[in-house]
Order: sequence, then structure tokens, then C-alpha cells
Amino acid sequence: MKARVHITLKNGVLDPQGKAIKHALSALGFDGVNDVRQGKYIELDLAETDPDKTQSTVEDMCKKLLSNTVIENYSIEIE
Amino acid sequence: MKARVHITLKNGVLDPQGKAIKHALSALGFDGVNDVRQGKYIELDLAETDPDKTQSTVEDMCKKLLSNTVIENYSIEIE
Amino acid sequence: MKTAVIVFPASNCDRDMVVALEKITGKKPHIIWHQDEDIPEVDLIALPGGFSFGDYLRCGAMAARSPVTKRVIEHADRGGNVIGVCNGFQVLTETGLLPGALMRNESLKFICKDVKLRVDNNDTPFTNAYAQGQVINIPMAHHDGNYFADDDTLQALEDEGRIAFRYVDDSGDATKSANPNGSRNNIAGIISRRKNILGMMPHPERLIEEAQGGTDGLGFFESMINALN
Amino acid sequence: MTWNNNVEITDVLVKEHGLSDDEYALCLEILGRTPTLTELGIFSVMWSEHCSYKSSKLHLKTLPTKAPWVIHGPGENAGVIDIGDNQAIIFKMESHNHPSYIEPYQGAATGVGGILRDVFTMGARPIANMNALRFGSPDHHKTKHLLSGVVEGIGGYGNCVGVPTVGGETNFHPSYDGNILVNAMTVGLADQDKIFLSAAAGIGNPVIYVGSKTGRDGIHGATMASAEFTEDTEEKRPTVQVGDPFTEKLLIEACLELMSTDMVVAIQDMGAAGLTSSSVEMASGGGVGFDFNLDMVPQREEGMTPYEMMLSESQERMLIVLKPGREDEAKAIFDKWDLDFAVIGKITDTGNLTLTFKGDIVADIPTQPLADNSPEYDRPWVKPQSKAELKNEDVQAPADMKQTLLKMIGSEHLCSRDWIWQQYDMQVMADTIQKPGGDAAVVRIHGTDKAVAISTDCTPRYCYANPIEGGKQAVAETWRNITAVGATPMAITDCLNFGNPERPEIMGQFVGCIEGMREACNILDYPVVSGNVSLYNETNGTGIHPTPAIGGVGLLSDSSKMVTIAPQAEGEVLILVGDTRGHLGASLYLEIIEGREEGAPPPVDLNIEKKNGDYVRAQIDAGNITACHDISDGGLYVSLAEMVIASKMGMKVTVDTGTIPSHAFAFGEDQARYILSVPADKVDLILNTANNADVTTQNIGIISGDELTLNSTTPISVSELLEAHKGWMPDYMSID
Ligand SMILES: Nc1ncnc2c1ncn2[C@@H]1O[C@H](COP(=O)(O)OP(=O)(O)O)[C@@H](O)[C@H]1O
Ligand SMILES: [Mg+2]
Repeated sequence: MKARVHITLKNGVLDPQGKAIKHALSALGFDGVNDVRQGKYIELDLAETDPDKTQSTVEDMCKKLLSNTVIENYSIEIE
Repeated sequence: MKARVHITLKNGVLDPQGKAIKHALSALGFDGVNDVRQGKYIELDLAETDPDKTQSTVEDMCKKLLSNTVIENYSIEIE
Repeated sequence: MKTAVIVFPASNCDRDMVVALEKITGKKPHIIWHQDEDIPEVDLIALPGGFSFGDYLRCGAMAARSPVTKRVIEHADRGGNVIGVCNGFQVLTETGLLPGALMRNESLKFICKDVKLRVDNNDTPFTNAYAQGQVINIPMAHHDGNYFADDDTLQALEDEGRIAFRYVDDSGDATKSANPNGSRNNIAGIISRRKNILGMMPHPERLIEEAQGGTDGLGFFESMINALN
Repeated sequence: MTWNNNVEITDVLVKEHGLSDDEYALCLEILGRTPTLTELGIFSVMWSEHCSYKSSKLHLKTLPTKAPWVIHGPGENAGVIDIGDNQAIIFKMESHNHPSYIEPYQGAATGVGGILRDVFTMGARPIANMNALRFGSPDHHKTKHLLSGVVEGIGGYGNCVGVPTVGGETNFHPSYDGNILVNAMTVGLADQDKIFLSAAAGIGNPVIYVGSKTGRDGIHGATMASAEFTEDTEEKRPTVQVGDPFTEKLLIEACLELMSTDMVVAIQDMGAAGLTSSSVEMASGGGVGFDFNLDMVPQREEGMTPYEMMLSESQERMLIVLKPGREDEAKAIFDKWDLDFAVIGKITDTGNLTLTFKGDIVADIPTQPLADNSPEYDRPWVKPQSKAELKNEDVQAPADMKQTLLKMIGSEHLCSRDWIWQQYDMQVMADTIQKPGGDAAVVRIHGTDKAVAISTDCTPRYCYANPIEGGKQAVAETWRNITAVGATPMAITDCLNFGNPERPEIMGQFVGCIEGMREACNILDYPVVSGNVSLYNETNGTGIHPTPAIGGVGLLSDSSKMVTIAPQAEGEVLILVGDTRGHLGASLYLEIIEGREEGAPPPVDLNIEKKNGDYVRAQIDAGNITACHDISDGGLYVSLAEMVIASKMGMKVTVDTGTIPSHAFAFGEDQARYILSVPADKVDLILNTANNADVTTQNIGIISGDELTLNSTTPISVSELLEAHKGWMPDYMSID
């Protein structure tokens, strides 16, 4: 199965990258950008075929490796 | 409006981060990981309220800054 | 030889480049802030190392879109000479002045160490003071120096002799273990088709005095004196 | 939830703010009324251990801080020393232990950011960073993750701001399993007539906020740094501060640009306890008041309360008092560098910090008593007992000297740290003339013949076995390392990391280490000019080894005379300087080979230390020697092996060990010793000069071949040594 994982910074955590992108966009003449947040996007291709098992495995992966739960949230989509 | 942009590496472009994650997952005992690709996920909050205009602006942003079309693809969702 | 060094926000090897150029040319380079609209007439523009715009999003991406970079591109299009070292190389690929891209090092780690480079084409304005095939010692310090280009581009670079420097072992062989960052074909530096633009990851400007541990970087600057004076 | 500044201040609330009953009573006395919530928060952070030094002040005062070359000692953001030609070196070391344990990357990164600001706020351009790290046992399940994150964070920040990280130290010991130590040091360069202080002056002058916006980062970080960890600390996960080195780099450039004008009256970085401590320090330091309109504070998040703004530890921010009418000029500089700039208030003659928010006064505190009458404790302490002397008869001779030496240099304690320093840009600014791997790092003063030598040292196992001797030794080792490159040691900064000061035996360790440091500083003429204290490094009642990390700085007036630990040519003669007694107590040999942590540490005779060091330095200065290495962890054989590794040249060593057992001679850690490599024609000169100076020397061998031959030990090839030395850390870090 395929799993798509989004890792984003928790609310309130400073996002220097997002801030810099916002700034660069406005320097390029893009107006009306209120906010930019940058996260990670990870695509996993897994041998597992059971959606529930995949979900719980990927959750485990997020907790153990993919996200830094002190400052990041993660969300998982299975397909 | 909000726009969600996914930036992923083109096929055939080596992905050191994805490779390292795959390796680390298997070291953690996660078997059956066929492939991992890491990309970027950017959330934009824009003043624009027209979906079509937003779409075309964000496309422009992707071409001009957010993605490097030599190695990356992008996809946009508007909401 | 008149030179200019471009400074982006968070460039940090700009002073080192200025010092090296001044030492070798005897003339102080023009220092150009990224928002300046004009660059004076010069023989060489240098894009220094550092972390322009924090290297956020992609290394060199934001600098490549800075106002002054348009002037750099025009200068290059007119046949003017441009060098980009480290972050400068990343900027050059982001502008498209040089092909390919610099990705995260294979180890995913920042690596600072001396590496051996082989001069694979000494018939350029930036390498003529070295012998063809000469192995030199140059420090590297980067997180994203893993050179990538697709097969066709790579083949063209090879066929056209556009690989200026390659990572090699002590005996001059471009082996896998001599490759510090995973670059395709051990590429450390390339030149443009017209030979007026050079991008390289390692830092010749850090090795121009015995006190710094050697002078292997001098030849890089002496080449330009030979070619451009 | 609506915010109420006038909530009832209950006992529980006071307790939650870490204030004792007495402290709260003092707070009431200073205010003459009940505090508002914002005021309570301000008192709480100002009087936290981290900001007030309430347990340590009494003892810190006893350290020597003066010398003719000291321009500013402790009390300013960083220490300042005179290096001639109107130039000054400004430096300090600081801990970021607790945050680094919770989030190693960001914790270490923001530690580097914070110490950089302490230095450039005084007008210095940072020219070098150092890092002193202590981790738990390699077997502990967190160690690898912490080591990897901390190193990456230090590199991630320092590399981006473009300041070379040139050295440090790294120890592993189970006492740090639950409390790692991340101590970062910055060294900067300024002109003596362009040094900036924090004391505010000029009634009516504008107070400016610059840098990043304020978010809800690390609120209560300073109080967290002053509390012991318990099992559930990790669960609480306070908002971690995220570093933005890009903004820091801009802030350095913008501040230095501003300081090159004549607009600045006073300037102070916002460190721990952010806006609170910076404003209180500036106001109380100048005997003035500050009137702030908090609505003007640049804010990253919506709905921030005065409490949050005052306690936020958002990074990359500075507070500046400008000369009147210069706001626009100053703003233009910060606009150029794309940094926030806001006039948030002005100086008053009230002596109070007066905060207005949405038209209401939310706090009004007299700053002088808040800063100066802060609590000060004479905590009970018990005089530390030294561990009993270990007799050499009680230490077995090793079966195989060769394997023993290989095991030692291949252990986590002595192996190469290049896995670490390769992740640091060691050469940016192109003035690094001695990279990590030697005794001290050396960085040239740009455009001059001068250079500064820097070393951080502490041997916690000695401090644990005998705090007084350990304190002496830590100071002496930096002095020796700086001497070994040919520089003249000038002054130190310190970072005193200890357990819970409310326990008398821990307080005893603290007092003991200070006593030893004091003696060493006095005799070596090597004052303390800045420093930092980190207490409560304790988890579930188990404290760390006492760790007074010392950062020493010295000056080479002619950098071309610098030497390294690498002998230069075949035929050079090796001279051992100092007395060898074979002291194995508290040694690494005992720990690595016997698995024992026992015995008193080697005594430090500071007069001999001084005599030997002054002699060595004079010989380097005279150009008589080609390489020098001090003898520390692991003793003589380890130091010799390190010289072989550095030069890739072999040695033949023949030394009469007299009545000392050969393994004690080889691995004993007697102090005040050096190994010199000397051209053959200089040997007589060297030995005679030593004799005249009453310094013990011994000709012990010669540089030759590609093997290290030590008396009757089976020869060890250079490549075997290199391999053993290099391997441990990359192997350890590559196993997942
Ligand atoms: N964390 C670190 N970062 C950079 N360099 C380090 C670090 N830890 C150790 N080093 C370097 O490794 C070398 C050996 O360290 P150490 O054994 O502590 O030296 P010494 O015994 O001379 O004080 C020194 O050059 C030191 O600067
Ligand atoms: Mg040493």
C-alpha cells in the first residue's frame, strides 16, 4: 500500500523557513500572502496490504522516526 | 484562500533523504518498506478569494520560486 | 583585473573571497549588496559561499531570484566571467546559468574537511594555472553539494569537457570512497559551455596561505589573472 | 479564555512560579502591595536560579576577576580582555543543558545563538565558537540520539551564521544519562573604544526592540532551567524555542552596523527570560526606569498577553537604547537587513519598569530592588572529602601493553572526535590556523600577526573524586593547552554545571570546585572574566558529576610561532617535561581497562604547573621546538600516540621508568607535563635551559619510521593507531 505522511510544525512553533518563503514571495511581487508554513511530505510504499495494519505501522513510524513530536504534528493518509 | 503545495522529486532524481529514511526504518525493524520519497509541503494563506486566480497565482509561485523544475514536480490544492 | 563580490543576506564567505581576490589582483573588489540594481563593469563576478537566505526552501533558491542576480545573468550572457563557490555554485544552478542541481549530501550531514580534487580541464580561465590532471587539496564545507544532473546533461558535460574538478583519492582516481557527498561522476565543479562561468563546491579561497594549511587554492585565482588581465 | 492580570495571587500560584514563602514576602515588600499576574511572572523569572544566581553568588564573588589586561570582568554580557593595538577579545561560555535534553537539535542550536548574542551585543564580531559536551553512557538508549541532534544543532546554527566552530571537548559518563551538558562558548573581537554596555541612560531616550517577533516560545524556560527533572518532565514538553540562524546572521550584521555609528547608548540581548531580564538589567544597571507600551512589541502570534510577552524566550531579539531623535536612522539599518524594529518605550526617572497594555498599566516594579535585592542563599554545604589515594600495587599490570594502548585510544573517551567536528565549519572567515584535534584551537586576528588560542577543559571524574583538585585541574588544563600551542594564557570563562544545590553534598562540590579554581586562577595569573552557572542537573535524585567547564583564552603575538602536536621531521628528539610519578587514581586507564572509578585524582601543584608552562612557552617562542603536546587524559603513552596520529610518523621511545611500575608510568595522569619534539641540534640547549629553570626534563626518544615503539611494547604501526583512534565514533553512530 501507499501511505502519504504530512509533517507540520505545531501551532506556535516558529517556522523560519516559512517566514523566509513568505518574505521572498513578497520580494518577487506576490502580494496578499498572509502566511506560509513549510512542512515535510513523505511518501511510503509498503508491502503490507491491509489498510488498518498499514495505518498503525505508519503511525508507529511517525512516532519513532518520521516526526519530531516535540515540535511537529503528523497526519497520515493510506491509499 | 488556503493553498496546499506538494513538491516532490521527479522520477529518476535520486533522493538522499528518502533513501536515508528507508534505511533508518529498516534498522528500526520496520520490514516491507519498498520505497520512501521525501518532498516538501507548503501551506499558503492568501488574501485572494477567487479559486481560479489563486490557482494561477500559486502556479506562478511554484514556477518562480517554490520548486526547482530541473529536479522537482509540484501539485497544488486550493481550499 | 576588476572584480565584484555579491553579498546576499547570510552570505558568509564574502569576506574570504574579497580577501583572496584582493591578495591576488592587488585591487579591492567591488562589494555588491543583493538589492543593488547595478554592478559596475568588471572582469569577474564572484558569488561567495554561505547560507544566503538561510538556505531555506532550497540552497541558493532565493538568492537566484534576488534583484542583483538578474544583472549577474546579463553579465554572464554577455560572455562576462562568473564564479560561484559553494553557495555561489548553488545559486548558479538555481538561476540555470549552470545545469543540474545540488542536493543534500548523501550522508545527510554537513561535511567540513579537506578533499582531493583532480583538475579535469585546465583549459579554462579558472584552471589554467594547474596542470591537466593535477591533484590538489581544497577544503570543503557544505550540507548540499551532492551534484545531480540527468543522464543526458551529464553525458554532455563529460563530452564537452565541462567538468572542471572531480573528487578523487590520493592517486587521482575518482573512486566511490573519494566521493564525499554522492555527486554524480564525482563532480566537484563544472563550467559553462562558453567557459565563462564556473561553479564549484569546495573553497579555494580558504587555502591561499601557508598559515591556512597550504596554498593549493592559489592556482584558481592565478588562472584568472592569466586569463583575464 | 480571557486574560486577567488581576487574578487572585494564591499560594498555589506563587508556588507554581517557583517562589518560596520568603521570596514572595520580599516581593510584597518591594511592591508594597500584591503583585499582578504579570508582575508575579517577572519576579519569578528574575529570581529563578538561572537569572539570579541565588545559590551561587556568594561563592562566585570569591573568584579572582582582575588583571591589568582585564577591561570588563563578570557582570557584563561577556568578559573583555586587552590584546593590544586598541583591540579587545570578548568571550563567554553558557549552558543550554535542559533544552538540549528535551530537543537536542533546537536546544543546542539556540544555545549557540544565545552565546553569540552575549558577545556581539558588546560590539564584538564573533570569530570563533567552541562547544563542551557531556553525554551519558554510550549504552544508554538516548545517548546516540542526543549526540547526533546536539552536534547537528551546533553545526546547523554556527555554520549558517558563518562563525567557525574550532574546538571543544566531549565526555561520556553514566552520570549524564538523564542530564546531558551542552556548553557553548563564543569568542569575539572588538575595538576597545567601541565596546557597548547594557546600562541604560538618558531620561526620555527611546528604547528599541529589534530582531525577530515575539512568540510563545519557551515561556518559563528560565524557571525550567532551575528545576530538577522528574520522570514526567518529558511529558510536559514546554514550548521549545526554535532557532533561526539566518535571522541571527542578519542581526549580527545589523547590530554591528548600528554600533559603527554613534547612535547607541546601551544594548542588551534578550536571553533567558527575554524582555524581562534584558529590560530589568538595563534599567537597574543605569539606575533609571523604563516605560514600555507592550502593544508596540512585534508579535508573532495573536492574542499574546503581557505575561507571555515578558516571559517569552523567542530567539534573535535585542533591546537598544538610542540617542534621542535617531530612531529613523537606526530603523533604516534594520530595514536594510529585513529585521523588525519597534520603539517600544522610553527611559524614565522613576526607576520603575512600567508596562502598559491596551491602555492599562499591567506592571510597575522598581527595578533596583528587583535586580539587586534578589535572594541570596548561603546554602548549607558539607566539606567534600577526597576519595582515598589508590596504591599502584592495587592496580594490576595489563597483560598486553600494545592491546591496552589500542583499547584506550579506541575507547569513547579518547577516540578521535572528527565525526563531530567535520559537521562544523571550522574554517569560515579563513583565519583558523589550528583546527580541532590539537591542544588548543588557534584563530588569527584578521589582518594582524596576532592570534587567539582557545581551549575548553574539565575532567569531571577528578572533580567528583576531589572537587578542589578537580577545580584546579580544569583551570590548569586550559592553561596548559593554550601554552602548548605557544600562546600566553590570559583569562577564562566558566560554565559551572552541578546537581541540586539544596543538597549539602552537591553544594560542597560546588564550593570545593570554586576553591580549586580560585587557587589556580590566582597562581596562574589567569582571572575569570565571565561565566555561567547551571544547577539542578539532576534526575530522580541522581546528580551529574560536578562539571566546572573552563574556557580559556590566550594570545599569540606572533602567530607564525605557533606549534601543533605533530612532530615535523624524522630525527627530532622527544623531550618529556615535568615529573612522572605514575598516578593512576581516577585515571582513564583505571576506568577503561579495569572498569574502576576509584582513587584520588592527581594532585595539581600550581607552582610547578606555572614553572613548567612558562618554560615550555619560552622555548616555543624562541623557535627551539617543532611540536608540543600536553599530557592529560590517558597519560604519557596516549599523548605520544596522539602525536604519532597527528604526524603519521613513527617514534622510538626508550624511557627508564625507575621504581614506577611500567603501566603506571605509561598511563598515570600526573599533571604539569608536556612532550616536546625538538630538532636534534637543539636538544642540549633545551635540556640546559630546563636545568637552569629548575624544570624536570628527560630525553625519551626520537621520531623515526612508521611504528610507535614504546620500550619493550610490541611496536604499533601508524596505520593501526589511526584506525583504532578513528573508528569508534563513526561506528557507534552508524549502528541504528
Ligand atoms: N565537541 C567538540 N567539538 C569540536 N572539537 C572537539 C569536540 N570535542 C573534542 N574536540 C577536539 O578534540 C581534540 C581533543 O579533545 P580533548 O581530548 O578534550 O583535548 P585535550 O585533552 O587536549 O583537552 C581537541 O582539539 C578538541 O578541540
Ligand atoms: Mg591537551
